[in-house]
Amino acid sequence: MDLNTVLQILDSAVRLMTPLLLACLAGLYSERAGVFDIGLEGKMLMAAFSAATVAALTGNVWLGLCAGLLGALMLSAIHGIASITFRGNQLISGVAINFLASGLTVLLGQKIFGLGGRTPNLTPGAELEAQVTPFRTWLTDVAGADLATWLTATPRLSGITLPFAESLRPVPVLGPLYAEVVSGHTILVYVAFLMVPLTWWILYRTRFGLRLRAVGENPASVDTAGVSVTRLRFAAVAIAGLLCGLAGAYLATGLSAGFVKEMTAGRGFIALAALIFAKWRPWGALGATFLFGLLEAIANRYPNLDLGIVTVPSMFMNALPYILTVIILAGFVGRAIPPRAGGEPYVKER
Amino acid sequence: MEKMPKWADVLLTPLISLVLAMAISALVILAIGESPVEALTTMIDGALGSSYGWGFTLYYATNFIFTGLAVMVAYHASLFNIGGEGQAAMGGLGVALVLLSVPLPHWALALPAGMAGAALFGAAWALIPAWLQAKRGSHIVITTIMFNFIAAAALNYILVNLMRPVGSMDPASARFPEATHLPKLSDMALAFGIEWGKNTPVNISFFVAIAACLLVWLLIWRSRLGFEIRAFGKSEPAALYAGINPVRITVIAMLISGGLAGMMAINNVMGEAERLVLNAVEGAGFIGIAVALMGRNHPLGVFLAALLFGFLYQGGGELALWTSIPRELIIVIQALVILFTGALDNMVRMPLERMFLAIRKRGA
Amino acid sequence: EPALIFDLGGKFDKSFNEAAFMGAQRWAEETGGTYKELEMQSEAQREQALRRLAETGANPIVMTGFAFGDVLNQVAPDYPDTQFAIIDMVVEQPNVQSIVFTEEQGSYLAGIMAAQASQSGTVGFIGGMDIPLIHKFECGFAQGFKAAKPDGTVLINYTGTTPAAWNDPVKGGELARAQISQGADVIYAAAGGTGIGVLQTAADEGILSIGVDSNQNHLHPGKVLTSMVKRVDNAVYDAFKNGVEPGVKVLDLQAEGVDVAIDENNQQLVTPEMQAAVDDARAKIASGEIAVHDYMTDNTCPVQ
Amino acid sequence: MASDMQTGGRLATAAPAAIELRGISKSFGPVQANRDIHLRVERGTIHGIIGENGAGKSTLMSILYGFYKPDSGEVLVNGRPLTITDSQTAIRAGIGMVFQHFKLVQNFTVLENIILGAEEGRLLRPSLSKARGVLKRLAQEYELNVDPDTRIEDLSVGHQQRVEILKALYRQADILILDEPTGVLTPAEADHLFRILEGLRAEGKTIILITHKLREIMEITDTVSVMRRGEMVASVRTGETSPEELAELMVGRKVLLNVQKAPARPAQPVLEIRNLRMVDDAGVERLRGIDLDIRAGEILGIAGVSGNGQTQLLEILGGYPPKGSTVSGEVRVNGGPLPLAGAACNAAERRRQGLGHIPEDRQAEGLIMDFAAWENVAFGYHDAPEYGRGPLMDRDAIRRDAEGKIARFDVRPPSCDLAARDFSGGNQQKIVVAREIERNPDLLLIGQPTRGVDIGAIEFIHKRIVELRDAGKAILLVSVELDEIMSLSDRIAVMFDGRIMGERLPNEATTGDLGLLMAGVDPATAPPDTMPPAHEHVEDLPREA
Ligand SMILES: Nc1ncnc2c1ncn2[C@@H]1O[C@H](COP(=O)(O)OP(=O)(O)OP(=O)(O)O)[C@@H](O)[C@H]1O
Ligand SMILES: Nc1ncnc2c1ncn2[C@@H]1O[C@H](COP(=O)(O)OP(=O)(O)OP(=O)(O)O)[C@@H](O)[C@H]1O
Ligand SMILES: [Mg+2]
Ligand SMILES: [Mg+2]
Repeated sequence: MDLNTVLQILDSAVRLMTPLLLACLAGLYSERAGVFDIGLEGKMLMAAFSAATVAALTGNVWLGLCAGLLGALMLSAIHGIASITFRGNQLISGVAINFLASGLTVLLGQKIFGLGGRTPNLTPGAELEAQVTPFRTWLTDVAGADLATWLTATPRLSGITLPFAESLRPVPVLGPLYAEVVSGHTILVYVAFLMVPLTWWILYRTRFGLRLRAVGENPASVDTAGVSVTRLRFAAVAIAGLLCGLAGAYLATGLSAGFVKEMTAGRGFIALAALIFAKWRPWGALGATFLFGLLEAIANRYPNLDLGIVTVPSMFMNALPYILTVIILAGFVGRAIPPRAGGEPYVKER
Repeated sequence: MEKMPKWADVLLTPLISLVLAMAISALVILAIGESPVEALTTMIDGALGSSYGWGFTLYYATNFIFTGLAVMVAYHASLFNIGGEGQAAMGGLGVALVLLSVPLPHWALALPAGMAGAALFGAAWALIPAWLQAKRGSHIVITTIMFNFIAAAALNYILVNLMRPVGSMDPASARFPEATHLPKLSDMALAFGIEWGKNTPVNISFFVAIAACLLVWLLIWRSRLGFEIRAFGKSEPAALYAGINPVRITVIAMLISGGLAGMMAINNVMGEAERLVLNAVEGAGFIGIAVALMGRNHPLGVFLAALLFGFLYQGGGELALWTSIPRELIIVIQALVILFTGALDNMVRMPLERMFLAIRKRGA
Repeated sequence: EPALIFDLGGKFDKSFNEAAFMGAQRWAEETGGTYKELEMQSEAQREQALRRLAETGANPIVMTGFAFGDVLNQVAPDYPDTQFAIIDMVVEQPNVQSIVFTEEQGSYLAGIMAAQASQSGTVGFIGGMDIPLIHKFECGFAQGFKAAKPDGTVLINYTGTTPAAWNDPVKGGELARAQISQGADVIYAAAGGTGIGVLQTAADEGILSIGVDSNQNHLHPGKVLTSMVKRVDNAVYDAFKNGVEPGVKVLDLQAEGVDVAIDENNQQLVTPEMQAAVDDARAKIASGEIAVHDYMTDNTCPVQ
Repeated sequence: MASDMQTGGRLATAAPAAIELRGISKSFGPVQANRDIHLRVERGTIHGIIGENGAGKSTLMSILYGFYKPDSGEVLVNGRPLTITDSQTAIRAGIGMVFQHFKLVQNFTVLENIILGAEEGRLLRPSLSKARGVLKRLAQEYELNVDPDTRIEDLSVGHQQRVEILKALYRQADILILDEPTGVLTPAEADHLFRILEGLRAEGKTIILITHKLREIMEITDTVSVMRRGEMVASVRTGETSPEELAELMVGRKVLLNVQKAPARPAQPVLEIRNLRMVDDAGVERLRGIDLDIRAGEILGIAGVSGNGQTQLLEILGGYPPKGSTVSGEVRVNGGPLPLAGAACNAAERRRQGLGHIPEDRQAEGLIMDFAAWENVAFGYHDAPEYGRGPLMDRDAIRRDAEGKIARFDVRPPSCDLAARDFSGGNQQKIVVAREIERNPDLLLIGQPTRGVDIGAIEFIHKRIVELRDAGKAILLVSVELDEIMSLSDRIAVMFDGRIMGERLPNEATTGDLGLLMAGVDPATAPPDTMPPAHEHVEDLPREA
C-alpha cells in the first residue's frame, strides 16, 4: 500500500465520517442532557430532504442548508414535546420520528417534484433549471437580474481548497496529506471537525455545558439549583436537531447532489453506536466515527480481499466494519456508562 | 390509590390517542390532495372488512407478535435488543436448513422441527451479543445493531452461493418439501366447512404466536425465572443481593429473546413463502420494538399492538395497492400512531387524570 | 384492462420498475387506455396482488422482477383465462409469458465503449445489492471490456447486502471515488438510486460514467458515456398493446431488448471508432460469432 | 391533647419571623401530603420538625424551597409575603436546603456541584476560582473541610452532606433547611454537624432541622414542631417538652424509647470467621484479617465509621463479594465451611445455608422499588418450595404469606399491591425486616436496620431483632448508630480500616472509649495525650467504597 493509497483512503474516511460525526455529536448533546435519541436517522433524513428540496427550488444551497436545519429542528421539537413536556417514552418517540421522516420525505418529495421521492439533481441542467426558474423570475422582479442569477447559481456545496494546499504539496508526506486529506472538502466537513473542540469546550468550560451535563446525570440537582430542567433539555434537543440538520444537509448537498429516498441508509444507527463507543465524549466521538469511516473506506477500497488461499467475498468485506466494531468493543473498550438520568423523563411529582 | 380507574388508563387513553393520530393522518392525506374518508374506508375495509383482509392482518400480526415478544423479554431484563431483525433472519436460515436437510413426512412433525431450528438459530444469533454484554461489557445496543448488518451479509452470501438452486435468478433457497407446508387458517376453516380467508397467508403459526404470548406471560409474571429476569432488569445490585446471577440472566433473557425473534420464521418463511428469500424479515424486527414499547411490555399489550400494526400494514398495503395514494403514506400513518399512542400518551392521560380526580373530589 | 405490478423497490426505483412504469405510461398516452398498477409493500403481498388482479379481470397482468417467479408458478394455474407476463424470470406455465433480457449483451457493448473511452486502461463497475442478477451485468461488462483491452483492469464494487444498497448515493459516490483513485476513468453503475451518486461523482471528478436500465445520459450531459438500456418499457408497452403469448421471450440485442443509448447528450463522446467497434460487436453477437457468457447459467464469469 | 398544645404552645413574638407559613396545603394526586399547615420560625433559632415517615415533613420543606408548588397557602419570609415559584426565588430569598436524598451530581467535582446554578457568568473558569476561594474561607470558618476537586462519588456520605451544606452557604443562605441530616452520619460526624449549626445560629442564621432522633431535637433545637399525617399537630419550645411527650405526639401513642431485653444466653457458635481478607479490584486491601465468633442466642454489634470494611464484610458473608475482589480466609456457619468464591458463593446458596440478610441499602439492594410489596416479600426467597412447585410461582401462597408479614409488622398502608417505592422509608424497611426475620435464619446479618426510620418503627424493629435472638439465633449487627449498637448488642466489636480494633461488653463500654476505637486508637495502648478527638480523625479515614 503506497502513500497515495493511504491518503486516498484517509480522504474517503474523512468524507464518510463527517455525517456520522455530526450525528454522533447531535446524539451527544441530547443524551448528555438525559434525552435518548434513536431518531438521529430520521432527523438526518428529513434534513437531507428539506435541504435538497429548497436548494433545488431556489438554486441556493445556503437556503437549502437553512431548510435542512429547520426540517431537523421540527422533528426535534416533536421529540422534545413528547419526551420532555409529556414525559413520553424517548425510545418510542425516536422510533416514531424515524418512521415519520421515512414516509414524509417521499410523500412530500413526490408531491413537490413528482420524481418518486427523488429531488432533481443539484447540478446545472435542464432538470434543475425547470425548478429554479419560478424563483429566479420572482427574484429578478424583486432584486434585479444580476442578483437573481448570482443567488440562484449555487445549488450545492463545493469543496474548499485550503490556503497553500498546492504550494505545500511537495513537502514529503505532510504536503500531500494536507493537500489530499485536509484540503478540498466542503465547508460542512470543517464545521463538523470544529464542532469537536467546540463541543468539548461548551461541555466542560461553560455554564451551559455544566448544567447540561448535570441535567443528564441528576436533573433534580439542577432543579433544586433553580435552573429549569425543561429548558435545558429542550436546548439540548434543539442543538441535536441543528447538528442532525448539518449532517443531513451534508449528505444531500455536499456528498451527493440531491435527495434519494432513504439515503441515510442506517447512518443514524451507526452514529448511535459510535456515541456509545465514544462513551458520550466529544473526542471519543471523533475517534469512533473516524474508525467507522476508515473501516468503510478500507472495505470500499478492497472489495474482494485476496488472502492468497481464499478470496474474502465482497459480502464479508461489506460486513467487515461491523464485525471489527464488535471485536474492538469486546476487546478494547470497557463498559460504557451512559448518563445516569438518560432515558428517564424527569418526574418530580407523580 | 390510582389517579384514574384502570379501565380508563387501559382503554380510554389509547383510544383517544389513536383517534388523534388518525385525525392528523387525515390532515396529511388532505394535504397531499387525497380523500381521507376514502383512505380510511379502504384501510378498514381492506384490513378488517373481509375474512380476506383479516387473513393478512393476522398474518402480519403474527410476525409482529414474535418480534414484539422478543424485544419485550429482553426489555424486562433491561436489555434493549435492537437485533430482532438479524435474529429473525437467522431463524429463517434455521427453518430452511432443517426443512431442506431432514425429510419430514408431515407438517405436524415439520412444525416443531422448524420451530426448533428457528428458535435455535435466532437464539444463537443473540447469544454472542448477550455474552459480550455480560462478560465484556460491550453495549448490547451496538452489538445487536452490528449483528443485524452481519446477519444480512451472511444470509446474502449463504443464499447466493450456497442455498440457491443452480440457474435460478432468485437469491432464494429451494422450496420446502410439500409435506412440510403448514396448514393455512383458511384450510383449517374449510375443514369445518367454513369459507374463511381464502388465499391468505395466515397459518397455524398464528396459534403458535398466541401460545407464545401465553408462555411469555407465564414466564415473566408467573415463573421464578421471570421473577429473576424482572428483578435483574430493575436493579442489578438487588439481584446480586438476592443471589441472582447477572451473567446467567443476561444470557438466558437474550437467548429467549433471540429464540422468539427467530420463531417469526415459522410464519413468514415456513408458513408463507415456503422457501427462504433474501430480506425475508422486511423490517418486522424493528416494528417489534414499537410493538413491545406500545404494548407496555406486556404480552397482552404486545398482542394488541401487533394487531394494530397488522391492521396498519394490511390496510396500508391495500391503500397502496388499490388507490393512487403513495404507499409511503402508510409509513407516515404508522409513525403517527406510534407517536401518539406510544410517546405522546401522557398528552391524553394527564388531562384525563385531572378530570377523573376532579370527578372523584366532587363525589367525595 | 391490463395491469402492472412493480417489485418491492417501488415504481420510482431509477431502475427497471421505473422503466416498466414508463412503458405503461407510454401505452396509456398513445392509446388513451387505462391500466391498473400496483406497488407492493411486502413479500406476502405478491400473491395477494396477483390473485386480486386476476380476480378483478385484469388481463394481461405484467409483473417486474424475478421475485415473482415462485408465486406466479403457484398462482397462474388457478387463473387459466388470465395471461401473465413476468420480466426477468422464466416461469413455465401455459398462460405465462416469460420476458428475459440479455443484459450481458448490452453490458458487453458498454464494456467495449468503456474500453474505447478509457485512457488509463482501468474501468470500474459498481453494483447495488450483491445478487446474481447484478453479476450478470458485471460479467457482460467485463467481457466486453476485456475483448477490447485484454490487459485492462475492471474494478468491481458492490454497495451492500441489504435493500438499502439500492438507495445509497453517498456510498455510491464514495465507491466511485475509490475506483477513480485506483485509476478508473469510466465507471458503470448498475445500482438503482445508488447509481445516481456514482454518476454524480464521476461527473464531478471529470471522468465518464455509464448508466443503466433507462437512458440516464441526460443526467449529466456530456459526462455520461452511455447507458445500458434495458427496454423493460418496450416489453411492458408491447405486452399491453399486443397482448401476451405464452412462452419465453428473449429480448436480446437483436430484438432491441438491450442496447447502449446514444443520443444528443453523449453524441460528442462517441467517437467514430467507438461507434464502429460497437457496431462490429453488435453484428458479431447477432451472428453468433461472439457468444457473451451469461453469468446466471453457471455462476461464473470467464474473465476477471 | 394535641389541640391543646397547638393553641397553648403556639409561639408568638412581635418581630417578623424568618419564616412564616400560613395554611399550606399540598396533595399529590389522591394523597394529601400537607393539610392547612401553619408554621412560624423565629430568626436566629434552630427549629426542629419531627414526625413519622410520610408525615409530610419533606414535602413541606420542599414547598418552602420552591421545589413543589403548594395547592394553597402563603409563605412569608422575614415578614414579607413571597411567591415562591421555583427554587431560584427561594434561593434569592436566602433559603437553602439540604435534601434528605442529596441532590448532587455524582460524577462532578465538589467545586462543580457548588457552582451549579450559581455560576458567575457564561464561562466556568471565573466561577470556579471564585468558588475555590469562598470554599476555603467557609472551610476555615465552619470546619467544613472537603477537597474541592474530588468527585462526589468518591466521597463518604458525611462529606457529601458537607458539600450540600456548603452549596447552601455559598448561595449565602440565611435560612438553612436540613432534611434528616444525621441519618447517614456517625456520632462524631453528627456532633460536628451540630457544632456547625450552632455556629451558624450564633451568626443569626435560622435553621430548620428535620430528624427522627429525639435526642438531637432535645440537644440542639430551640423550638420544635410535630407533624402527623400531613397536619401540624404541635409547635412548642424545646425546653418545655420531653422526648416522651414528643414521641407520643408524633405517633399518637406511648413509645418505649429504650430497648428492653433479657440477658443473652449464648449457646454453640454459629458463625466463625478466621483471618478473613479481601483485596478489591483496585488492589486495595479492604479487610485485613478479621476474626469473629457469634454464638446462637447473641447479638454481636459491629460499630465503626462507615467505610471501614463493614459493607464488604456483610457482602462477603451475604454471598456477593464486590466485583473483581479476591477473598481469602475461612468462614464457617454451623460448623460447615462457607464458600468465599466460585459458583457456590452466591446469596441464594447462603440463604439455603440458613443465613438471612437485612442489607444496608434497602432501596438499592433490599427491595425492588417497582415491585409490589408481596413480590418483595418473596424477593431472594423466590426459589423457596412453599412459594410454588416447579418453575412457576404460587402467587396466592406468596400473597397470603406477604399479607401475614405485613400485618404482623404493621406495615402501613397494609397493602400488598402497592409498589415498594410508594411506601415511606420506615415501612420499606419493615418489609425487608419482616422478610428476613420471619425466615428464622440461624444467622442474621443486619446492616443499618433503622437508618431514616421513625421512632415508632425503630422500637418495633428492635423488638423483633431481640425476639429473634431470644429464639436462639445468632445476629451480626452493623450500624453507625452508636446508640443502637449499645442498646441492642450483647457484645460490641469495633471495626477500623478493615480490622477489628477491639471488643467490649455493652455494660462496660463508654461512648468515648468506643469512639476512640472507631477512630483507630486503642485506648489501652495509646498514651492519653495523643488521643485525637474523634471527629477530626474522620476526615483521613478511607472513603466509602
Ligand atoms: N413527589 C411525590 N409524589 C407523590 N406523592 C408524594 C411525593 N412526595 C411525597 N409524597 C407523599 O406525600 C406524603 C408525605 O411525604 P413526605 O416525603 O413529605 O414525608 P416525610 O414526613 O418527609 O417522611 P419521611 O420521614 O419518611 O422522610 C407521603 O405519604 C407520600 O406518599
Ligand atoms: N417522587 C416521588 N414520587 C412518588 N412518591 C414519592 C416520591 N418521592 C417520595 N415519595 C414518597 O414519599 C414518601 C416519603 O419518602 P421520602 O422521599 O421522604 O423518603 P423515604 O422513602 O422516607 O426515605 P428515608 O427512609 O430515607 O426517609 C414515600 O412514601 C415515598 O414513596
Ligand atoms: Mg422525608
Ligand atoms: Mg424518610
